Amino acid sequence: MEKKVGIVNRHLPHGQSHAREALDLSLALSAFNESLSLFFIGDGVYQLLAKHQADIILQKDFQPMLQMLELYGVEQIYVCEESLALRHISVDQLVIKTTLLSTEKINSYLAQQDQLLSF
Amino acid sequence: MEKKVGIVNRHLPHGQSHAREALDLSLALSAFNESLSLFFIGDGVYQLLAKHQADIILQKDFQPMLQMLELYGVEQIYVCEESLALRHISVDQLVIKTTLLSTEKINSYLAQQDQLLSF
Amino acid sequence: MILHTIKSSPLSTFSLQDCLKHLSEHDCVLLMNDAVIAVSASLELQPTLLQLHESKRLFILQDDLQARGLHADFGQIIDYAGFVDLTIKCQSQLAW
Amino acid sequence: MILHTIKSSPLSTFSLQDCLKHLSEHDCVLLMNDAVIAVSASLELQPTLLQLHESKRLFILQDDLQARGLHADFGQIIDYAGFVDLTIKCQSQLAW
Amino acid sequence: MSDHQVVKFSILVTGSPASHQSASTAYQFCCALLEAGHQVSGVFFYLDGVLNASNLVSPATDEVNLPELWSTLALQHQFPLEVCVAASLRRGIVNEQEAEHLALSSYNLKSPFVLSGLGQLAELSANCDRLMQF
Amino acid sequence: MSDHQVVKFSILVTGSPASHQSASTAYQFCCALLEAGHQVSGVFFYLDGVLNASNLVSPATDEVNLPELWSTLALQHQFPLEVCVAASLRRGIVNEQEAEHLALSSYNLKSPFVLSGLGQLAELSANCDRLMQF
Repeated sequence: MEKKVGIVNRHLPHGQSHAREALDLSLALSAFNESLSLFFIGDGVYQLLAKHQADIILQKDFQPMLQMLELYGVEQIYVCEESLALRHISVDQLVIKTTLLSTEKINSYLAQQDQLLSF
Repeated sequence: MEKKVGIVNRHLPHGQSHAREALDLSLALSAFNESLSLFFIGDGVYQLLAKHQADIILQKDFQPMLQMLELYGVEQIYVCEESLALRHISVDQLVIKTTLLSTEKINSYLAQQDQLLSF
Repeated sequence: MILHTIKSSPLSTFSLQDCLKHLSEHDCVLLMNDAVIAVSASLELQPTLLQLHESKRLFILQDDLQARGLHADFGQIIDYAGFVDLTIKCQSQLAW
Repeated sequence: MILHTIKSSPLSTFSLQDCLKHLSEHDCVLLMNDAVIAVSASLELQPTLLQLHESKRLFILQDDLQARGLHADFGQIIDYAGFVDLTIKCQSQLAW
Repeated sequence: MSDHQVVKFSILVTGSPASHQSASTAYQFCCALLEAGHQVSGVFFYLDGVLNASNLVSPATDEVNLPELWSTLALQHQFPLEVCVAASLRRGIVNEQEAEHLALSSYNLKSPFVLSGLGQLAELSANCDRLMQF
Repeated sequence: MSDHQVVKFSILVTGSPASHQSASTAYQFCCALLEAGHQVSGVFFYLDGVLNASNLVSPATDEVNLPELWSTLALQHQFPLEVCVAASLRRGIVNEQEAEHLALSSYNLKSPFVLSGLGQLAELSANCDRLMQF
């Protein structure tokens, strides 16, 4: 049976390369694994906030690539509600369709994964 | 007139290379600048705690090099008292002779520097 | 007068908090890179930041805000030209 | 049952704090690299860590303690062989 | 899973050998698991971890050469050292083929490290009992 | 110091171009100060900053090549790009001379970056009005 793999995104975009390289990895893995889940927690929720303009700080504008997750069949995209609230971000400011979950619920989904990768 | 240069050490040793490379830099600068001050604040105070054994984790054991600061004439070595206390480290556990200062005093010394480097 | 520059998120590292401990009376603070979120998220440090803002000593690098799709709730927004001027106005810089 | 591994200082980053938010009932925590100071310094998180210790779910990598000249006030000290066993005992790992 | 069973590990390394301890920790973990009779399916290098694969890393004589240690361990225990090609190109790690393709003056990928796509990580993830990230 | 006076800046870069924004920020800061009529005495690369000096860094076509940008700016405005030799050797950045000396198969230091000792940083610190660290 295919392993359930969870990718945990917890860094702000652009200051470090984690966000961008985790997305590359998620898109690549989705071609080999249909049980992929993405988690956005802590500062990772900023990756989904609309209207990035990374080019002005000489960084790769990877936000359009987020749209490809749906195209690649990645549907289990979970965002931590508390993390959004603390950062004054509302769900309609996010660039892709996600499932909002409480920290507790996030934890129970994390526990269901066979493997976790964290960026 | 020679510039007063302060080097601020605020990282734990071994987990990252900051501590070790800041010491290399301090020793090198001391040959060119006699107005060098070293500050150990926050987690940086762990750099001075005796009995490191960095070789067992495959890291460079740079602690003996701290002794060279005195040899090189670096005498202004300031350690933050509050940082030590929070970490349950007493001054007799430190490997070199330092001057203990309150945060406030550290700040007034920082303000006197013409240039600051931080690692 | 020191210009303290912060580059990492105050919700991921203690850089901003440690910086504020080591701030002298006339020192300035510049939030850049990931640290710009300090003026849009809920922080325990907010009262201190607001005080800094009121004494005109809190600056935010515009490019970094804009790159992340963020708006500042307070603080003085400057571009790179303003950043250069600020470093000249201050005597030294401390990078956190 | 997840093995949460922490590698950075709880006095410099929020890794440990964030990890503890995402701990499920039977999960284990391993402190390694710079994170080992969590069991020797004064932390606000200490009560939570002590609880973890009491339920035998807090581990500290011996080599990293020793390399930094530190002693643990609590927690179960393990070597690399114990680390390997722990990863086998747990179902998955989450690196913070 | 019993402690006496042979367990297959895949390892993900994301830290630079010169700047973060995590790469050394990954190496020491591999040594320990092999010593305990378990297996390494393979090691995948991503983010700054790709810097472990440089044949130009030249530490002082009293310092550890981690690329060298990885090479020796992998040859001895016959497991692959896979390096993400995209992460590598961004960080200046190239093999002979890429150097030729990109018209670069030289290459620096150490043997037996190989440049791979992220698909290889998917394979390592599928073919192991435990995936560990450092 | 008046805003209209020409100010000499020395810059210390400690971040990798592919993994941290700080190297880009340093570059953008240099561009801005030059545009304002000020001067760069020199840029010194230390810690992971030495990775800015690799001639093998090959980002995708829609990405910025920071080593290339540094080279162009330095040549245009005639300031030195000094790279700490000790930090470089540990991270696999070598010039032709070091490669020969260490019997390495190739070298990868980009022109006009030069390998220097930390004494050069002392000199840049002495010969500037403002030292900035990124």
